[in-house]
Amino acid sequence: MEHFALWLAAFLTLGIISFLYKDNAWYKLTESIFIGLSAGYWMVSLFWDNFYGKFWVNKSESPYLYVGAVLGLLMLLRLVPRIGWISRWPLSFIVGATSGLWLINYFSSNIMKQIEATILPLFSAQFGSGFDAGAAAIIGNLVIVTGTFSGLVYFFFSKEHKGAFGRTAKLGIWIIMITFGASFGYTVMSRMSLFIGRIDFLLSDWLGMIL
Amino acid sequence: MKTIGLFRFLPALTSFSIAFFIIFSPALKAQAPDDSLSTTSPDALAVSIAPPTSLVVFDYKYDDGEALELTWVPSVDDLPVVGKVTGYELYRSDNGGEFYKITELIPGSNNFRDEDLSTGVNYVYYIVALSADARAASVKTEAIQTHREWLNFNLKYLFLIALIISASVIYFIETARRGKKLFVRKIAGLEAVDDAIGQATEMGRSILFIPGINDMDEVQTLAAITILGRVSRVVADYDTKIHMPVSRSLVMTAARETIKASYMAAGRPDAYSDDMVHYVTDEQFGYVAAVDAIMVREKPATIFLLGSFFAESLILAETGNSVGAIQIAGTARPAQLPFFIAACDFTLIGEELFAASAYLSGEPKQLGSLKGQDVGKALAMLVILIAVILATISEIRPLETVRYVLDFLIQVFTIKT
Amino acid sequence: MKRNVPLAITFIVGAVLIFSVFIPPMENWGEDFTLFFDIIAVFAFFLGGGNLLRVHLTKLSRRKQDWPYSIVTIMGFLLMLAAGLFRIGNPGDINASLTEQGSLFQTIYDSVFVPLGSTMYALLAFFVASASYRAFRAKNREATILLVAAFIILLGRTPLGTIVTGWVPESFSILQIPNLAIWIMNSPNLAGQRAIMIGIGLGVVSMSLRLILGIERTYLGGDDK
Amino acid sequence: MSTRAKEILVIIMIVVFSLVFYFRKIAGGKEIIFSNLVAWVLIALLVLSLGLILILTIKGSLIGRRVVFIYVGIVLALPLFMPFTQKITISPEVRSLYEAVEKLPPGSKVLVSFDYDPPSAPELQPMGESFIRLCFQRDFKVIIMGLWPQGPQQANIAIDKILEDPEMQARNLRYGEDYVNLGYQAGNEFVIQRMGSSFKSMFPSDYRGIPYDSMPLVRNIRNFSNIDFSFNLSAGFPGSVEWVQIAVDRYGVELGLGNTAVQAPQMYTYLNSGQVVGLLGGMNGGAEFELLCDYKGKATKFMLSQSFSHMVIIAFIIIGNVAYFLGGRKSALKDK
Repeated sequence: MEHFALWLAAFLTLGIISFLYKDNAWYKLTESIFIGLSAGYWMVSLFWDNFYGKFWVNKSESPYLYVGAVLGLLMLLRLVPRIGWISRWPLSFIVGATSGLWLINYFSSNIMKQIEATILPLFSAQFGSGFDAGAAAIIGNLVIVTGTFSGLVYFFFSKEHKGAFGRTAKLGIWIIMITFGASFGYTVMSRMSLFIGRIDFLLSDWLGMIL
Repeated sequence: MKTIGLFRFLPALTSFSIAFFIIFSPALKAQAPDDSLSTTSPDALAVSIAPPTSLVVFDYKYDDGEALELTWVPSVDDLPVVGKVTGYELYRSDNGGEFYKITELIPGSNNFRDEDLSTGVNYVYYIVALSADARAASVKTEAIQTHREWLNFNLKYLFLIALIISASVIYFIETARRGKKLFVRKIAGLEAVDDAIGQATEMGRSILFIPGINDMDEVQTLAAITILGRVSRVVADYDTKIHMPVSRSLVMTAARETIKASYMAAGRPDAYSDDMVHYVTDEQFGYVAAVDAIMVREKPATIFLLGSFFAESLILAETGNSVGAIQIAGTARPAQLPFFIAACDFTLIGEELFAASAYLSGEPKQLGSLKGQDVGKALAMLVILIAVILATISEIRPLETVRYVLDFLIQVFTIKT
Repeated sequence: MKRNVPLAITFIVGAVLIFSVFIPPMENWGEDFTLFFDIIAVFAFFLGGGNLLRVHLTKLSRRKQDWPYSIVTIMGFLLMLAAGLFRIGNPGDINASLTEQGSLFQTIYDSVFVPLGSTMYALLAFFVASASYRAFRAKNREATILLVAAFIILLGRTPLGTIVTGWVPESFSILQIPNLAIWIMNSPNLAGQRAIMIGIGLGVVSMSLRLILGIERTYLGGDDK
Repeated sequence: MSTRAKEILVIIMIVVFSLVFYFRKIAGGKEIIFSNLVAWVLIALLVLSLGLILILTIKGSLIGRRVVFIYVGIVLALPLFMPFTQKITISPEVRSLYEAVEKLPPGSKVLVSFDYDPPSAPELQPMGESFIRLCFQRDFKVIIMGLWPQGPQQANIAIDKILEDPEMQARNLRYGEDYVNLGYQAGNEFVIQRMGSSFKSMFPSDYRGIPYDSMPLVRNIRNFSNIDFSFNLSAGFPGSVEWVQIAVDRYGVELGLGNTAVQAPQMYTYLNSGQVVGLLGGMNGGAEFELLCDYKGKATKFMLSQSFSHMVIIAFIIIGNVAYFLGGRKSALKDK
């Protein structure tokens, strides 16, 4: 059994990797296994965690949960062509609730908090002296403030990017490009270690070529 | 085009909220814990550690009458690292009943918020300091009840600023609806949509639309669905094939509804089929495995990757790139944007994703909302500018008025919980 | 009826949830919504799972290209349902924990899901490389900036970075590549992130308002009154 | 030979190859290490072939993405067989961690928290192995726990690996006396908080169900005041930040950290303020620590792969730019 599990895992691992060469029968088989099993897995989890765990167990204690169940049943009316349009009701419920809920959430976490964090002094005695500490901190704060400012200018929709405004917007997109370049370069290492982990499985756990 | 009736509620809604705010504004001042009820006296028992003192209980402000706040001065034997106190136990009695332990606390703690209480019950507390071999109890507090508030004044600035920005969005929607022309700059990724679909039509290949891997309770998915509405309208006009594998059942339902609507609006309801949208699996990488395969097998001419993406962003975008498709991507997840920038032809960065459907619709009132957003940006920039200048001044020369204004600004943008 | 009722539902639910944040007796309504949502999602899965079966059964019955793989998918789906819903292959009975060690459900998860998921994830190592090769080219000023930032960070993470700028004196240590990489992460990178995040916040506010007010209603079917 | 035939040949080769090595493993075959000569020849070939690609690119023929893939695969796998290790300079934060552990007297009780799951294992597992190994070498008592469900499993993998070593077997380490694995406890940072008053309240039994009080090692350990040193391996939340804020700031625990490369930069503030005694960041950190412990573990090996892959990516970026500038800056640079 242990041998079988090891070979199965290796078979599936190589099947996925083979996609890098091209789409092939091995990958198709692996993919079909993955889709079938995972869809089943999620259905089971949804049923036990959400329907049983959140609704069935608590329904007598919190009768308002029936609202959710009724909306869910209305969703199934799609299967009846003549009154299928009723399924738009739960849909519009979800759209309304998602919009309402996230409006304030994003407002506080993305707007208020970020503005608060950008209120920085451009100079402070605490920065220390010397080029390495003092200047780096002053330049750092200056970059954060002007970068955030010009980045916002870039996102302006209702004003053409011309003249001084256009130049600020240009600075903004440069700052954003530095952000993207930096985050990209930063993640390379962890992506590489992901595959090192798989190689380690194949060469060490499976074939015992390395320790 | 006539607007719907609901829209007329708006002015009323706005004035209602303002009135709400003004009427209750006297309560703004009543923030101090004015109903503190107890004082202290040294504990009578002789023990090897000193008890906590000054235990005070007061109603937690702005809740549904569910919480009380307790503060105390820790035992004098409670010192970091060398202190004798190993922790605290907090006891409570409900309506004169027996005292029971409600929580254990770590050394150095001096406050606790007792939650899940009910209104109309008298609560009494005391706290015990623990050491390895001794206990020392504080005096009991006097009985207190929780109080229910109807408005949360901790969030008054959040409310005010949200109101200003929402009002500006609505104002510009109204202005545009009345026919005032508003300028909106070009967004490259969206200008390309028509061409990209056109090219797919010419080549006789399909369009792949991936709405992210989150469900309908994520705003980015909503944004993707609204964009789908515009894209599928063009698709219906051009009679191109659209293919949309999804990873959530609800997204499948919403997407079908959306595409169907577009085909109807284009006057070709018969050309629509439910098979355009199909469910694959909820599992993140299982879905990715399937979509990658679809890209390679179908070789779509155009791929839209719009919505909420995680690590799969680059797997999908690179595979799409390798089959030579024109890719238009967009997400509001900053960590994934670099990968789209690297592998796609056009990328909608954050805010542009949410603006896309308004932009593509070309309807004045939709475009008006974009102008409203800009007011928000201008406001944010103004605040940053003023506050940074003030912060710098007060670092160089501590002036009281500057400090005062700065503290106020910081307070406005700090959200209390 | 077909259009106005949904619009009204969206408006009322959205507006109520916005205001509930400010009204303590209603502050938990948002959480209740997520409960409703979870329950609706279960019902919706009958549509999704049903669709999956339908797609593959059609493929099978019409002997479309690659139809044998559809058998695998359908079998896998049914196997998981049997193991999960009816607890087949679980050492305990129907009441035993689903994820109990040694149960068929958990065994499949450990020996099939984990290698599949982590290998798919690990493909990123290759795609990161091919994307860097193709995209990091100094095509224009923006691309050059992107390239330089990525290059410095990459160098800062290899021994090469230390060697290249090791000669820079300590008082200018910020110019040594590993330190410069940290500075880029903490300053310009942060600024860009903030601008993007504030923009996203405003975008969400504006789009949510359009949806709640019924200006944006492409998701609701057309004009079939 | 047709493509089809070649493909079948490759698959047959893979099957034969894997069968051969699998039976070799079962028969007790040892690890494979190239000789110095072979390794240098391979590196030379690698560099030469990259140079060739550069020349080809200059001449105007671009390489496709599959070539890039092959290079990534090769540079990630080959270094694992190479006899030499990368020259590693030890950074101060790694040295200070090692020195803090060195100072502890034999018999010290060390708490190790495994707060990560398998995807982060390539980076963190080697750290866990070398740290626990060092503890055993110095006769410390090791108490293992996890704030992530899969953490304690990773710890068991590490312990099994360590105990394979004859040197460690000779020490005759006993479960319950020399080391214990308390298992996983749900509750994130609150677990640490409650452990401040009582370990037992959070871990009434170990991961196998052995009661806390029946294990001689922990029987007398009440809370953090009985612990001499703590080490936390973390890949996110809950993890290092929570350990610093609660265990260090409130209970004065002496703490060392092992972090993924992505998370490590955020920890420098704690290092500078002295809240943590040392930090191992990413594979570099793990490799540096292995060097100090005089133990050639996986981090040292993986490190070589890591650096090779970065170099190759940098090389391909350069090749890409050469292609772009020499190709008359044509925009049509799509592969295939």
